[in-house]
Amino acid sequence: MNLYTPELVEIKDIIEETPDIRTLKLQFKDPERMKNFEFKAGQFAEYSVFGEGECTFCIASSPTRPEYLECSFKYAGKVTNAMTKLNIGDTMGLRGPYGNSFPIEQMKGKNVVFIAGGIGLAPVRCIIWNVLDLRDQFKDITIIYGARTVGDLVYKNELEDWKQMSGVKTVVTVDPGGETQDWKGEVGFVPTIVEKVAPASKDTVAIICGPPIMIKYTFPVLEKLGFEEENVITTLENRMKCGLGKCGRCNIGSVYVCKDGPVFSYKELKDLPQEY
Amino acid sequence: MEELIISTENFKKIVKELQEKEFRVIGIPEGENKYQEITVEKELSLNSEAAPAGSSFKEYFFPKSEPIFFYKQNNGSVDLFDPIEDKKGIVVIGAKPCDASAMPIISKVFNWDYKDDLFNKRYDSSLIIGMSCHYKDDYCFCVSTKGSPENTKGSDVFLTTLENNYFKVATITPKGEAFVKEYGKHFEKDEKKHNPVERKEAIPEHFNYEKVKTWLDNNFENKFWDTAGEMCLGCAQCAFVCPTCHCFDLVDEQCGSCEGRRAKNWDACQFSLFTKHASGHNPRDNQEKRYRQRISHKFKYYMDKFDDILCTGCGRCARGCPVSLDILQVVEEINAFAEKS
Amino acid sequence: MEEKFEPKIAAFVCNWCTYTGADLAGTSRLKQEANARLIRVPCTGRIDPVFVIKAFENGADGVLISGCHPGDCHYNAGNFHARRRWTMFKNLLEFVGIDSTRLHFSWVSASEGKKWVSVVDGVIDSVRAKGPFTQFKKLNKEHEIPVQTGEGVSTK
Amino acid sequence: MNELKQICKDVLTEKKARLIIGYSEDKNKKVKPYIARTPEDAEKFTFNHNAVNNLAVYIPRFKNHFEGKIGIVVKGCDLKAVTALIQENQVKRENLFIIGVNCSGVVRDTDKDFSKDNSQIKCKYCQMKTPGYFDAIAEETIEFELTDDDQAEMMAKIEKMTAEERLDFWNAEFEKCIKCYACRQVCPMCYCEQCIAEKSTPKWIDTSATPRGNFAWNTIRAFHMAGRCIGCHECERACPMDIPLSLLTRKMGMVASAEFGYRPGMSIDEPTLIGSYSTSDKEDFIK
Repeated sequence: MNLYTPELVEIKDIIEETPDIRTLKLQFKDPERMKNFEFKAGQFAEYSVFGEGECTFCIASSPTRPEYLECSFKYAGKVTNAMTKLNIGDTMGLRGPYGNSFPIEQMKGKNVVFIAGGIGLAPVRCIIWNVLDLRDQFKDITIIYGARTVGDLVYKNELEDWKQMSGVKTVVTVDPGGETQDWKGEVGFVPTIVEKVAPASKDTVAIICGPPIMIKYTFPVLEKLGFEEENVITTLENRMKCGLGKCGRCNIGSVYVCKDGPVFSYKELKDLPQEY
Repeated sequence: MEELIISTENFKKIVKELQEKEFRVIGIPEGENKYQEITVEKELSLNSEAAPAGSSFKEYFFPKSEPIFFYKQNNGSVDLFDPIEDKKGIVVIGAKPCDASAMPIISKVFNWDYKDDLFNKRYDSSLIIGMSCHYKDDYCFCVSTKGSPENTKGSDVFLTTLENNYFKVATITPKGEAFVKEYGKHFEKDEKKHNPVERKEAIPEHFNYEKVKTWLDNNFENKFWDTAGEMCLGCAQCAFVCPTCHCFDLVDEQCGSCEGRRAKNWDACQFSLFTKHASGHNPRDNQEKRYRQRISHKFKYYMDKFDDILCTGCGRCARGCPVSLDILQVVEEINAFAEKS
Repeated sequence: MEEKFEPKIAAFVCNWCTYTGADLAGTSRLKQEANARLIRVPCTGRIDPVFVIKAFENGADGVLISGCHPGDCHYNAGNFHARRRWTMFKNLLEFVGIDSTRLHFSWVSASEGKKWVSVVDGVIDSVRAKGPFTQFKKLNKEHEIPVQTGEGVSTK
Repeated sequence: MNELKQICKDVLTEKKARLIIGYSEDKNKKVKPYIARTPEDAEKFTFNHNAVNNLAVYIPRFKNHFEGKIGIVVKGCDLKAVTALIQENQVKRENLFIIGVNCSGVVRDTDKDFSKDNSQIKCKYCQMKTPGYFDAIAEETIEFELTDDDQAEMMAKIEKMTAEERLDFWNAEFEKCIKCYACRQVCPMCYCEQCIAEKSTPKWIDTSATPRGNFAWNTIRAFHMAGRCIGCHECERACPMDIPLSLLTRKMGMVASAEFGYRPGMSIDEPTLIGSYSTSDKEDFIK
């Protein structure tokens, strides 16, 4: 056992979110470990498929629901494709939690705006449930989520739950051309919808995650709405291997994304060299 | 502690005793230019005039490929097995200051926050006997990276060359003292007052690392980078022979259909796929950006994070480079820019 | 009785001729040793020399590559390209130390069930005479699970 | 040497090429590849016995059909690599401004001076002291005495070994490999965007520098040089662990010329060996 050896987890449930996105419900094989496994929303873990390798995803479930660990992933590389062949009851490896987390303490007592695009909803979902489980400690909450097409929307049933919740304004959009006949939600790219919803920026924290193009066009919108750069927070997706600051792969300038991130404020991101 | 000296012959006796006590003795044998395990037929030679070896001895602490665990599938579940630990302690004899001083530098990254026990198991139980250096060529610049030909950093025992191949013994760390005490019978007092062998030529100061760092602090977008690494072909020879480069890759390898291992291998930021995402996006998509990363990591990022230069000025990467891309000349150019501004 | 060495043969066979030839040998109940594991590929032109090395890495003692006779190729030129490629690769492997007792090539058409049986038996005998390829299997030593015996490491 | 500089300056001033890949000498007298984009840059060009690099390796990276021609300084042997790249449709002849150089032999060990014992083996067989075709030519050849071919007797020694001895010999050599891929990056014929060694689904060649991974890598690299390697010996020169790599590629060259009478990089429009076939190829080894 050394620091790179993963712990064994078992797949308890598999949810096919979209044709190329899947959510796994994982449980440590050692029930003792399951009880004392603590993590904060925003931290990531290294998921191993033995014989294929490891891949890096945030833990998509909230720390307030410790019975399971969930992770959602898109079929992209070698390990994720191997994960599509796993079924319920199979064994995987998990190493973590690593990295820093969303600043939930400073967010308390403020309004919170969640903006996500496509699979980017996974890293934001853990903080959404975390906030909703401590609902009274926050002012009003807005969730703006967009995907390319209706079929690409992730956590469909949870989106419905959030819509029914009082005190939570949920706006779901699809890119133009992605809507179906009976689609009742918004149609438009996420930045335009954020402009349309125009959440109040006073005393508000915005958490944003999605494809780089969406982030690039949403930051100026938030600036126009009056959000300060420290209050706009994102989680960065960089190539990682060890996840604990040794293998020298995930650096942006002097910062290791796996140790000083993956959660950064927009202000911190602007000081970093533009190499991510 | 009274001045102690030792002759090369006595050192060979120590080597035999060490090997009997299950130590792996690493050194540069007669007529060769590579650190390797000293055996009966490969006699140890302590020649301080020799050029730095082709590659450093980091591979004995941070191997080019080492197993992390072995796995075996059995009907749905997986069993993990630990690799066999190499119980033998490592003793490096005759390490040049530019190689020995690299060990504490990389020990910092392997020991901040999480402890890399694969590295520590070898490094903590090891002993490094450094030796003063009398070599100089156009690629040596240890003096500019907080080092010098008599730098004792990283050595437990340090030998200074005296005439008719005697060595003055200086113990640097408690481990060194324990070693000299344990093998005391091979050391003698310096009655005949051998005088030390002088260096023929001092190594000049090529650049000031503080100025280089300040230039690197705010010149990330400088167009100097478009041509500095232009000729680099993206092989990893410079990183793999370098005593301070420590980046690695974790990769799974199958052996048969249901068994295999996960290995920790050497990797390098010069490779094109080092930072490539599964989505295809690559933050460093050309060789110029990768070469900027190499220089910045050595002369800025590592100082920001660990307050150490990730380079000991041994010049190996420049000597071996297939396209003679000389790190010293690149850093000297940066130093010139820094002095101008 | 000392356990007789049973060679493991990896046979890369082309789907249109040799595979059907082997099928014919089976349907006509021809007696044949079962050491050859057939790997069906669309054409011999698809066989990449890295397959051969992977076969040896995974424990094969011998490799047989067989396909359509020149001119019969379903894709017209697959076996011509393959022939040229094999000439180069056969010589390289011999130069590196895997000689022609372990690497065999043959043309077997869909109607030559008997020839397939004699080719396979010939390969098996040649490899059996040569014995297990322990020299190559030693390359796997760093990938095999070390057995935690008291005195040192002995792989399974 | 100033004749070469003059030619390059004219090419750059008259915009016949947007850049020229050539050799320059640094303050340690080490000759290395260098790119000139303006006539002033061309001042640094040089050529002597130390110009060992095969500059054709930079063509796939700097070629760009839209921005126009690129110039390249070539010795006779380097030109064979350029020809082989043209044969394999990596670059068009009209997109290259070829500045030939009459070569009088290059060193084997760049730290020592050029002499009988310190010259490349390829120079011994060189019939192309003047490059076969070019757009401009510089330098004059000076006759020189050649080293004896110590590789030939090494090849003979290996051929005489039994299969087991050969496998042991090569496994001992491949054991030293540290997978730095200098042999691949320095080779002009290795221009694949993603090398087979970097393919991960499935993992054909292990990335670990273990005996198994090293054997597969070095054997497959040598095979991918079958009928393509023009014998510039850069792979062996670049290898930090001094593995005799050019023995493998030389074997491939010998088999290509013995079996098919084919020599790579000799003429632009000749079809490549592995890319073509003939119905009358020998097949004595096929049962």
